[in-house]
Amino acid sequence: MPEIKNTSRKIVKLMQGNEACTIGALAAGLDFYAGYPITPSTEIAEICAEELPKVGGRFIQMEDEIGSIAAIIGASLTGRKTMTATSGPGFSLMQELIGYAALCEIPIVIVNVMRVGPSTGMPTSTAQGDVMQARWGTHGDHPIIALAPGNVRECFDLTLRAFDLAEKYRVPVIVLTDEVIGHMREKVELPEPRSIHPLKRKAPSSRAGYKPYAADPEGGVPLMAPFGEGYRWHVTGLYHDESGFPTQKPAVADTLIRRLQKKVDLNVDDICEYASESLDDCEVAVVSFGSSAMSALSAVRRARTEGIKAGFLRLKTLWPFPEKVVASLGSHAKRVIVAEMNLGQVALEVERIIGTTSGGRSKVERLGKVNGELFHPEEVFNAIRGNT
Amino acid sequence: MPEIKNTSRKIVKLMQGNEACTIGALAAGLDFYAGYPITPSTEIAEICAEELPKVGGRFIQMEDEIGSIAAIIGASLTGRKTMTATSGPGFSLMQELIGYAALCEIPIVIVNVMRVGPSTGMPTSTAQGDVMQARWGTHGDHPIIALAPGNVRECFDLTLRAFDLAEKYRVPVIVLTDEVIGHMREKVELPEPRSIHPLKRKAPSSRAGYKPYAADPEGGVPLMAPFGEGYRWHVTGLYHDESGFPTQKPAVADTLIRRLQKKVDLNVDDICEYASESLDDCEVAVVSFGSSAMSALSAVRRARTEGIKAGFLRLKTLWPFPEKVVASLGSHAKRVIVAEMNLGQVALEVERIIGTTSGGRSKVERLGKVNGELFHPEEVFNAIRGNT
Amino acid sequence: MPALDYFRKERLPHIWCPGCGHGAITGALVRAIEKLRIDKNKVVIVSGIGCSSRAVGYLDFDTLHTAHGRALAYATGIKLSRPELHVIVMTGDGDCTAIGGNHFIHAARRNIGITTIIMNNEIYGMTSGQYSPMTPKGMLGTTAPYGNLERPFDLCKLAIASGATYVARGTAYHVPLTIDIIEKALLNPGFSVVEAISGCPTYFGRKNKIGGAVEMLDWIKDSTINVKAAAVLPPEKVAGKVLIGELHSAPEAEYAALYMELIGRVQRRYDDYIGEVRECASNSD
Amino acid sequence: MPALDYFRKERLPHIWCPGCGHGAITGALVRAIEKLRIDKNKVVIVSGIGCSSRAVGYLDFDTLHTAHGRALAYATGIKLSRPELHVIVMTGDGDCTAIGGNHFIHAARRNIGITTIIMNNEIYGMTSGQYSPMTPKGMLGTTAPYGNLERPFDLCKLAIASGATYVARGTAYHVPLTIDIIEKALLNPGFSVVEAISGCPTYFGRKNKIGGAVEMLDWIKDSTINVKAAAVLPPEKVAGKVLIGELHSAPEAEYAALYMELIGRVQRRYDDYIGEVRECASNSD
Amino acid sequence: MRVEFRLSGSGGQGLLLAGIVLAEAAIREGKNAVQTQSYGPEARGGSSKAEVVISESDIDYPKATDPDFLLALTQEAYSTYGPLMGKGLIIIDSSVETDPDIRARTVCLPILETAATKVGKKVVANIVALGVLGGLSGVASAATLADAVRERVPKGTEELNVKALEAGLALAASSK
Amino acid sequence: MRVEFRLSGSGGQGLLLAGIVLAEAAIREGKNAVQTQSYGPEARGGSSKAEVVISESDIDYPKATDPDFLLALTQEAYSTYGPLMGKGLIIIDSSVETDPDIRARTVCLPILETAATKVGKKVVANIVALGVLGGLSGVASAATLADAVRERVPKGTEELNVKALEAGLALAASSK
Amino acid sequence: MSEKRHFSHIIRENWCKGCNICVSYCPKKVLELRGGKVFAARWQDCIGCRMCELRCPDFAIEIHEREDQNEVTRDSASVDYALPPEANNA
Amino acid sequence: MSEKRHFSHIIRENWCKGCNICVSYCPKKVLELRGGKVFAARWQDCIGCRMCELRCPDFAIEIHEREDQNEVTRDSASVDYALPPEANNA
Ligand SMILES: Cc1ncc(C[n+]2csc(CCOP(=O)(O)OP(=O)(O)O)c2C)c(N)n1
Ligand SMILES: Cc1ncc(C[n+]2csc(CCOP(=O)(O)OP(=O)(O)O)c2C)c(N)n1
Ligand code: SF4
Ligand code: SF4
Ligand code: SF4
Ligand code: SF4
Repeated sequence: MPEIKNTSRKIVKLMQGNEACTIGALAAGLDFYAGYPITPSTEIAEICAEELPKVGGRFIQMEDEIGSIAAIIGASLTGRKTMTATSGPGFSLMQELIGYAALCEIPIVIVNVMRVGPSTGMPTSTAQGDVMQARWGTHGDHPIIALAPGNVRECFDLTLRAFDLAEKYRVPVIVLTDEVIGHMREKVELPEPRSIHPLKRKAPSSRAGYKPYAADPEGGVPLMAPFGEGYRWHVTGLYHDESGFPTQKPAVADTLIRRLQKKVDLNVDDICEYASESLDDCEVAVVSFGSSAMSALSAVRRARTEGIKAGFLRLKTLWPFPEKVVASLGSHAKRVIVAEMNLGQVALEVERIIGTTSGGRSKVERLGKVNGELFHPEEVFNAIRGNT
Repeated sequence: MPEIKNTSRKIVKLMQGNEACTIGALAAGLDFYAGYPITPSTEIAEICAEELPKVGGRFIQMEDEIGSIAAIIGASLTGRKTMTATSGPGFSLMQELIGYAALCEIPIVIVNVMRVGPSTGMPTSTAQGDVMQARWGTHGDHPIIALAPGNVRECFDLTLRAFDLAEKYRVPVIVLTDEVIGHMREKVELPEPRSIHPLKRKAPSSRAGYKPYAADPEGGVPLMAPFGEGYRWHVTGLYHDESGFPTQKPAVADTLIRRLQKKVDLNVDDICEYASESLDDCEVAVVSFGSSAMSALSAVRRARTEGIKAGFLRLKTLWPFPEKVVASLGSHAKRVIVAEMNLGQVALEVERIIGTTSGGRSKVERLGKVNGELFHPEEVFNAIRGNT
Repeated sequence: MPALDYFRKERLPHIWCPGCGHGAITGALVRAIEKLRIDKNKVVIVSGIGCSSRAVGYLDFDTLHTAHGRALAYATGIKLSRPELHVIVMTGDGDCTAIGGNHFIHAARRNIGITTIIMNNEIYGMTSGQYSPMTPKGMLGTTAPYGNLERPFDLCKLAIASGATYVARGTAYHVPLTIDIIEKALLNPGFSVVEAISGCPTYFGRKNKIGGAVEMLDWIKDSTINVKAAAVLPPEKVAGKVLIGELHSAPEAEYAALYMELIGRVQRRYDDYIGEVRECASNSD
Repeated sequence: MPALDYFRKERLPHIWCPGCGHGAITGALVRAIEKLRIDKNKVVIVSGIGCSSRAVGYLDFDTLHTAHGRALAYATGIKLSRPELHVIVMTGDGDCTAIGGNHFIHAARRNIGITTIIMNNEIYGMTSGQYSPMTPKGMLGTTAPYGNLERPFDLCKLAIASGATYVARGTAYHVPLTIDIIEKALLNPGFSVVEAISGCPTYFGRKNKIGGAVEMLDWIKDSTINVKAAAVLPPEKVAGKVLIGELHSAPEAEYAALYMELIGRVQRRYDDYIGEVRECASNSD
Repeated sequence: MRVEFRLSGSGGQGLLLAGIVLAEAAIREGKNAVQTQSYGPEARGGSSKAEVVISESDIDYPKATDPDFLLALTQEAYSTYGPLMGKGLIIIDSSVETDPDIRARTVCLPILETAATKVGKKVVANIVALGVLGGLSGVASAATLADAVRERVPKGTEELNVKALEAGLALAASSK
Repeated sequence: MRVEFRLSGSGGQGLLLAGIVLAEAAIREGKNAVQTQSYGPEARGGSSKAEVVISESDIDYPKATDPDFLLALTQEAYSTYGPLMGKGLIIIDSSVETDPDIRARTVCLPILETAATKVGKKVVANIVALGVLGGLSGVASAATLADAVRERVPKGTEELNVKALEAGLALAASSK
Repeated sequence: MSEKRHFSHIIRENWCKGCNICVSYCPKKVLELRGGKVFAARWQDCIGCRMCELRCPDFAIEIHEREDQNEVTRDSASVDYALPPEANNA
Repeated sequence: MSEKRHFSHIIRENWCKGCNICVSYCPKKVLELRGGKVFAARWQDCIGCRMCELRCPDFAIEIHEREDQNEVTRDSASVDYALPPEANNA
C-alpha cells in the first residue's frame, strides 16, 4: 500500500475498496489478521501483512481458510479484534467455523470479496452470488450479520461498523463486497480520526463465579472474558449452559439457541442500515446493494429525468434482512425490481416480504445477472421502463 | 449389518433408516463410497465398508469430509455411482466441492443425517437445521436437488431415487434425513429386486469431437464420458465452454450458469414429490417433512377425529422447492402451519409462496423446535388448535 | 495429589469409559504442569473433538474445545496473539492426524510454541470404533471389517520431518516417562510433540479381541520399547516394536518470538493516517 | 518432438509468463510418458488450482482441474475406482503443501498408486506472489514484506516420513534428470513424489531481486546439488544446498491393489437381498 | 391397538437389543413395530433409553407418548422416567427403591438377580427383561419371542438367552 | 461534466498506473474520480484494460459507458474496443494499423516510439500515454499531472517519468 | 537399612470406575476391587511406588505417606481405605 | 573420429515468448533472440544436445538431426530457422 503520508486529520485520496476496508478495520482496532490469499481479496491480506506489525498487531498467513478462521477465533478469545478476508471458495471452507463463532459468541469479522461462483468459477470477475450463503452456509440455525458496502468510502465505514456490531452482539459479522467494489479506486474522504469511537470489549468484573454465558434469554449478550487473565473459563462448540459446559438438556438447548437468534432478531432496527433516493412517490422501486446499486442508482436517476417515477433502495445491511423498509415499498410501488448479480437471492426475501405484506398490490421482478460483468445502467433502466 | 439371509425376492424386516438408505444406494448401483465417520451417519459408512467389497465395489475412509467428496467426484468421473454420508459439521466442510460437482455436472449423492447445529452442537440429538444450507451452502448460484425421506422405507426409496436424479440431471443430490429417521428401526417391506430399474449412465457415442458440455441451453443435460475410455476430455471448476475448457466470455458464462439452473427449474414437476392427507377440504394445513412429519401426521389425524378440518402435506422433495403444491394450499387453507425442527427454514419458502400467491387469504405460521427432541404430536396438535 | 488443584473437580467423574487410557495421560499432563509450577492463569489448553479432546473440560485453566481437527489452528491464533501464555493442545490420533493433519504439519513447520499431546488410541473412539490413520495395518475397526489395509503414520517421524523441535513418545502404561517427556516438551520454546499411546478398551480392545482395560495396557507395554533400551538391545528384540522416550530435541527460534522481534523492528510512531486511526481505536466511548 | 502428440496443441501457447519454469517441467513429464510409451487413453492427470495446476489443460489425456488443494483426494477416488489407469497429479507448492498438505501426507501413507509432480516455485504465483510453505526463510513475498519468518518444508523428507515409496527432486534447469526421475516415479506402483523446483521469474524472481527467467534458473542451479555428488563432496560444498536426484525408493504393496485383493477374497455370489438388489442395478430400462 | 414400551437403564445393559428383539418378535407375528432410542453424551456410559411401539395398524408417530410399559433397571432410570408415567405399568428391578411420589402402577421383579443366579450370567439381564415385557404385554407369543431371540443373539449363546427369556416369562407369569 | 477514459493494451504496459495517476491528478484539482480495471485470465499476460471516470459532480456508475477517450496501444486492444466507440476519440499508437470499419474519430501517435527514443526508456510508454490523455482531455493541468506522477512512480525515476509526461503532452499538443 | 514406611490410600469412590488397572499392576498386590470399587485390602504392604495413582484413569486413588497424614487434604468424596472404614464416616 | 553432424531447428514462433532461456544456456551459443523470438543464428555450430528443446518452457524449439529431415513433422506454426528463412514461406 502506498503509505498515507498525509498527517493531517482528514484524508482525501484515491483509494481502492480493499484498501479502505483494511483501513476501516485498523480504525476499528484490528490487531490480528489471519488469512489465506485468494483473488480478489488478497490486497487486504497484503496490506495487513505490511501494516499490522507496525502498529504492534499480528498478521499470519495460514495453511488454508479453515486454519485462518480458526486462528482469528482463537485470537479473539485472547481479547483481540480479529479479521480474515477471502472470496467464494475460501468462504465455503470457512462455513463450519462460522457456526462455531456464532454458537460460542466469539466476535470476528470476515470479509468476502465476491467473485463468480460456484467453484473456482471466474476468479477475476464480479458477482453477488454469496448472499444466501452468508446467511445459511453453515449447518444448523445460527445468528449472523452481513453488511454490503456500496462504494469505497463505505468499505471503510462498514468494516469499522462490522467490528462494532461483532463486539456488541458477539456475532460473526460478514462484510460482503465484490470484485468491482474491492478493486475499484475512488476519491475518498475519510473521517477525522478523533471522530471515530470504536466499541471496546468490556471484561466481566469478577473472576470468581464468572458465568460466561449467563444472559437474559431475550437476546441478552453476556460479557466475554479474555483468555489468560485468570477467568479460567471453558469454551465449547457443543451446546452449553450458562457456565459454558456442555449440556444436552432440551430446555437449556432451546434457551441457548433462541437467545442467540434473538440477539439479532430483536435488534434489527439497530443493525439495519440502508440508503435510498426518490422513494417517497415512486411507482417502480429498484432494490439493490453493493456494486449493482451503482448501476441501479444511475438508472433510477436517468428514469427520473425521463419522467418515470422510479425510486432507489440500497441495502447496506443484508442480514438480518431489513424487512421494515422493504415492506414499506409495498405500500406505494406497484413494481419492485431487485437488481443483483446473481440468479435471484435477495429477490427471494423481497418476494417473501412484499408478498406477505403488500396484499398483492405490489409485484416483485427479479433482475439477475451472472456473466461476470457489472450491470450496465441501461440494463436496469430498461427493466424500469419495462423492456427486456 | 446383520446379513439379510432371506433370499426370497421381497423382504420384510425391522430395519434402521441408515441401513435402508445404504441398501437403497446399493440397489441403485452404488459402487464407490468415500466418507469420514460422524454421528449419526456412521452406520452408512460401516455397512458400505462391509458390503461394497462383497459386490466388487470400493469403500474408502478418507482423511476428512473434503477428501471424501473429492474422492467420490473423482470416482464418478470414471463412471461409477458414488455416495458419501455425513452430518452437519462434515456437510459444512463439503460445501466448496458441492459447488464443484454442480458446476462440472458430476453426479454424486450426499446423505446428510442431520443433528443439532450449529458447530458440534448436540451430536446425538435430532434437528432439521440444514435445509437452507443444502440449497445455499456453497458460494455462487448453482443447481441442487434435495430429498427428505419421511420414514425408513423412504430412506430406501429416496436414496435410490437420488441416484437416478443425479444421473438424469447431472446434479449433486442431497438426501436429508435426521438422527431420528437415521437411527429409527421400523418394519419395512422392500420391493422385489426385479421391479427396480435404476438409471444407467449412457456414454456419448463418439469419441472424436466429443464436446462434453454441448447441450440445449434451455436446461439440456449433456452426456458424460467416463475417464479412461479414450475420450480424453477436460474437466474444470472454472467456467467453461462446450468443449470443457475455461472461458471468461460473458455470453458463454451466462449460458452455462443459466442452463445449469434450468436443468432443475424446468423439471420441477419431474423432480418434486410429496405425500398428503386430508388436504382437499382443510382449513388448517400442516406442512412438514422428514421426522417432524410423523408428529405432524399424528396431530392432523387427531385433529380430524376431533372435528378440526386439518390437512397434511409432507414434502419429499425440498429442493427444488415444490412451489405448486404449496401454492395450492393457499387456495383453501386459511392457516398454513410449517412444522420443522429448526427456527423456520422451509417456512421462509412457504411464506414467500403463500404470500405471493394467496393474495393475503392464507396465513403462514411457523412452528419451530430446536431442543434436540422430536416434536411431540401434542405440540403440533396445539398449534393446529391455535394454542401456544 | 496436589495436582488435583488443576482439575475442575466438580466436573468429575469424567465421561470416559472404565479403563480408558485418556485419563492417565491427562493425569500425566497435569502432573508435569504441577512439577513446573506453571501459573494456571497463564495456561490455555485447546482441544478438538473426540473422547480425548474432552479432556480440557475437566482442567482448571482457560480451556477451548474447538471443532474436529482444528485445535492447532485455534492454538496458533492464541499463541501468536499472546506469546507469553503456555499454549497446550490435547488431541486424539483422529483429530490430529486425520482431519487435522495439515494444521499439525504446519504448526510444526512454523515451530510455533505449542505443546501438543496426542492421545493415540489408534482408533476413533468417540464415533464408536472406526479405524484411524494410526490404526496398525491389519487391525479391525467398524470400517475395517476385513482388517485395515492402510499403513499407519509414524507420527513422531512425521513431526520431525515437518519441523517439530521436540518430539517424544510415551504411553498410558509408562506414566512416569510420559510425565517426564511432557515436562521437557513444555520447556521447549518451539513446537513440541508428545505422542502418548492410550488405550481404548471399549472399541479397539474389544473389536481386536485384546481384552479389557488391563489387557489393553499389557498390549501397549508389550508393543513398545524405550529408545534407550532399543539402542543397546540386539535388533531382533527391537524389531516390530514402537520406540518410546525422547526421540528428537533440536530447539530453534520460536515463531511468535520471531514475530515479536519483527514488531520490535518495524513498529513506529503514529505519524500518518493509519497511525491516527489506530489511536482512535483507543478512543473511549 | 513426438512428445508434442501428448499436447492439446490447439490450446497452446499456454498462459504462463515468459520463462516460467512450469513449462519445462510439464515438458519433462510428457517426455517421460513418451519414453514409457504409455497409452494416452489410460492416463488421467489431475491438478488443483494455481499456475502450475493449469498444466493439465494443455495435455491430451483425460484431465481434471479440481479445486485448490484437492487434486490428490480426487485422484485417490480415480485410482481406487480404476486401478488399471495411470493416475498423475500435477500440483504447485501452494496447492500441494499449503491447503493440500493433508491429502498429500495421507495419499503417501496409503501408498496409493499416484505419481505426484510438485512444481515448486516457492511462491503462490497465481495470486501474484504471496509466500508459500516452501518459500525459504527470509525471502520476500507480498505477504512477507519484511522477509518470511517461517521455515519451509523439506517436502521430500515430509513425503518419506509420510510413507511415499518413491521420492526424488528435479528442477526446471536439470531437465534430463527430471525426466529420468519422473520415469522412475511412473514405474513405481505405489505413491511417488517428484518435487520439481520451478522458477517464477514474475513474482519470486522480481520480488527477491533475483532477476528474470535466466537468472531464476541460475539461482536454481546454484542452490542445488545432486545427491550423488553430495555424497562424495566435502561437507562445506554441500552445506545449504538442496539435494536433487533420487532420494528414496522402497517399493511396497500399492493400496488399490490391496483393495482388489480384498475384493477377490470377499466377493460373493448374490445369494441374499443385497446381492439381488445389486443385480437389479444392472436391470435395463 | 398401539402398545408403547420404554426400556431404561444404564449404557452397558443391552436394553437396545431387548427392544429390537421385542420389535422383531412383533413383526414375526404380522404386526407393525418401530424402535427408537436416545443417546447420552456421545453414547458412552451414562443412561440409556430404548422405545418400542407395536401396533396392528399404521404407526405414524414412532416414539412413546404415554408408555404402556416402562422398564427401569436402575434407580436413575426409575426416577427420570417414572414420574412421566400415566396409564401404564412400571416394571422395576428389585434393586431399585420405589418412590411414593411416583404414582403409576408398579411391579418390582428380581430381573438382575434372576439373570445372575437363575440363568447364571449377569449379561443376559436384558433378555430376562425382554421375557418380562413380552409376558406382561402379550405382544408376541413365547415361541415367537424365542425365535426372535435365537436369530439376534451371538452364535453359541442362543440357548443361554432362550433360558433367560423363559426365566423372564416366568417372572411375568408370577406377577400377573 | 463526466469524462470517461478507457486505456487498453497488453499486460506489462503499465496502463493501470497511468489510469491511477490520471485519476489522482483530477482529484488534486478537486474533481471526483473513479478508476476500475478488468483482468484477463488470472492477471498474467494477455490484454489489460483500465478505465477512469472523472467528473465535477457525484459519480454514480464507475465504469465507462460511452468513453470520451479510448487509448489502444496494441492491435488487439484496438480491434476489441475500437468498434465499441461512439462519440469519443480513439488514440492509437503508430504501430497499430487502423481499420476502416472502426468509424470513431481516431488519432495515431508515436507513443511507444517516443518513449523508446525521445525519452529513452520503453517502459515509460504508459506515462507518455498519460501525457497524451491529459493533454487531449484537459482534465488536469500539466503541473498537476507532473505532481501526481512524481508522487506515484518509484523513487529515483521521477524525472525520467516527468520527461515522459512532457513528451506525451507535446504529442497531444501537436495533434490538436 | 531403612525403616518400614506406611502409606495411606485416599480413594474417591464416586470417581472410581472399577477398571482394575491399579489392582493389576500394583507390585505388592495391595489393592482389590470390592463392589466394583478399589479398596486397599493390604495397605500395610504398600511401598508407596504410586504407580496406582499415576495409572488410574479416573484420578480416584491417591497415596500419602502416613507421617504427614495431617497434610492430607481430602474432598468429601474421598475415602481412606487405609484407615478402618469406620473412620471415614466421621 | 566422428563426422560432423548437422541439426535442424524447428521453431514455433507463435509459441515462443522470448524468455531467453534457450539462448543463454546453449553451450555453443547457437541461438539468438530476434524481434523477441528465438532464431538459430549459428545453426551450423549446433551439437544437438537438445538442452534448448528440453528447457524451453513453451515447447517452441525442436531439434532434428538433418539426415532424417524427412521425418520431421511440422505444424503450420513451425518455422525452421536452420533453413534459409525463405524456405519457410513455401
Ligand atoms: C467435521 C467433523 N467430522 C467428523 C466428526 C465426528 N467425529 C467426532 S470425534 C471423531 C474421531 C475422534 O477420534 P480421535 O481424535 O482419535 O479421538 P478419540 O475419540 O479416539 O479419543 C470423529 C470422526 C466431527 N465431529 N466433525
Ligand atoms: C479455496 C481456495 N483458496 C484460495 C484460492 C486462491 N489460490 C489460487 S491458486 C493459489 C496458490 C497457488 O500456488 P501454487 O500451488 O504454488 O501454484 P503456482 O501458481 O505458484 O504455480 C491460491 C492461494 C483458491 N482458488 N481456492
Ligand atoms: S470409547 Fe474408547 S477412547 Fe472413548 S472413552 Fe471409551 S475407552 Fe476411551
Ligand atoms: S506468475 Fe510465476 S508461476 Fe505463474 S505463470 Fe507467471 S512465472 Fe509462472
Ligand atoms: S503405591 Fe504402589 S505398592 Fe502402593 S498400592 Fe499403589 S501401586 Fe501398590
Ligand atoms: S541443441 Fe544444444 S547446441 Fe543445439 S541449439 Fe540447442 S542448446 Fe544449442
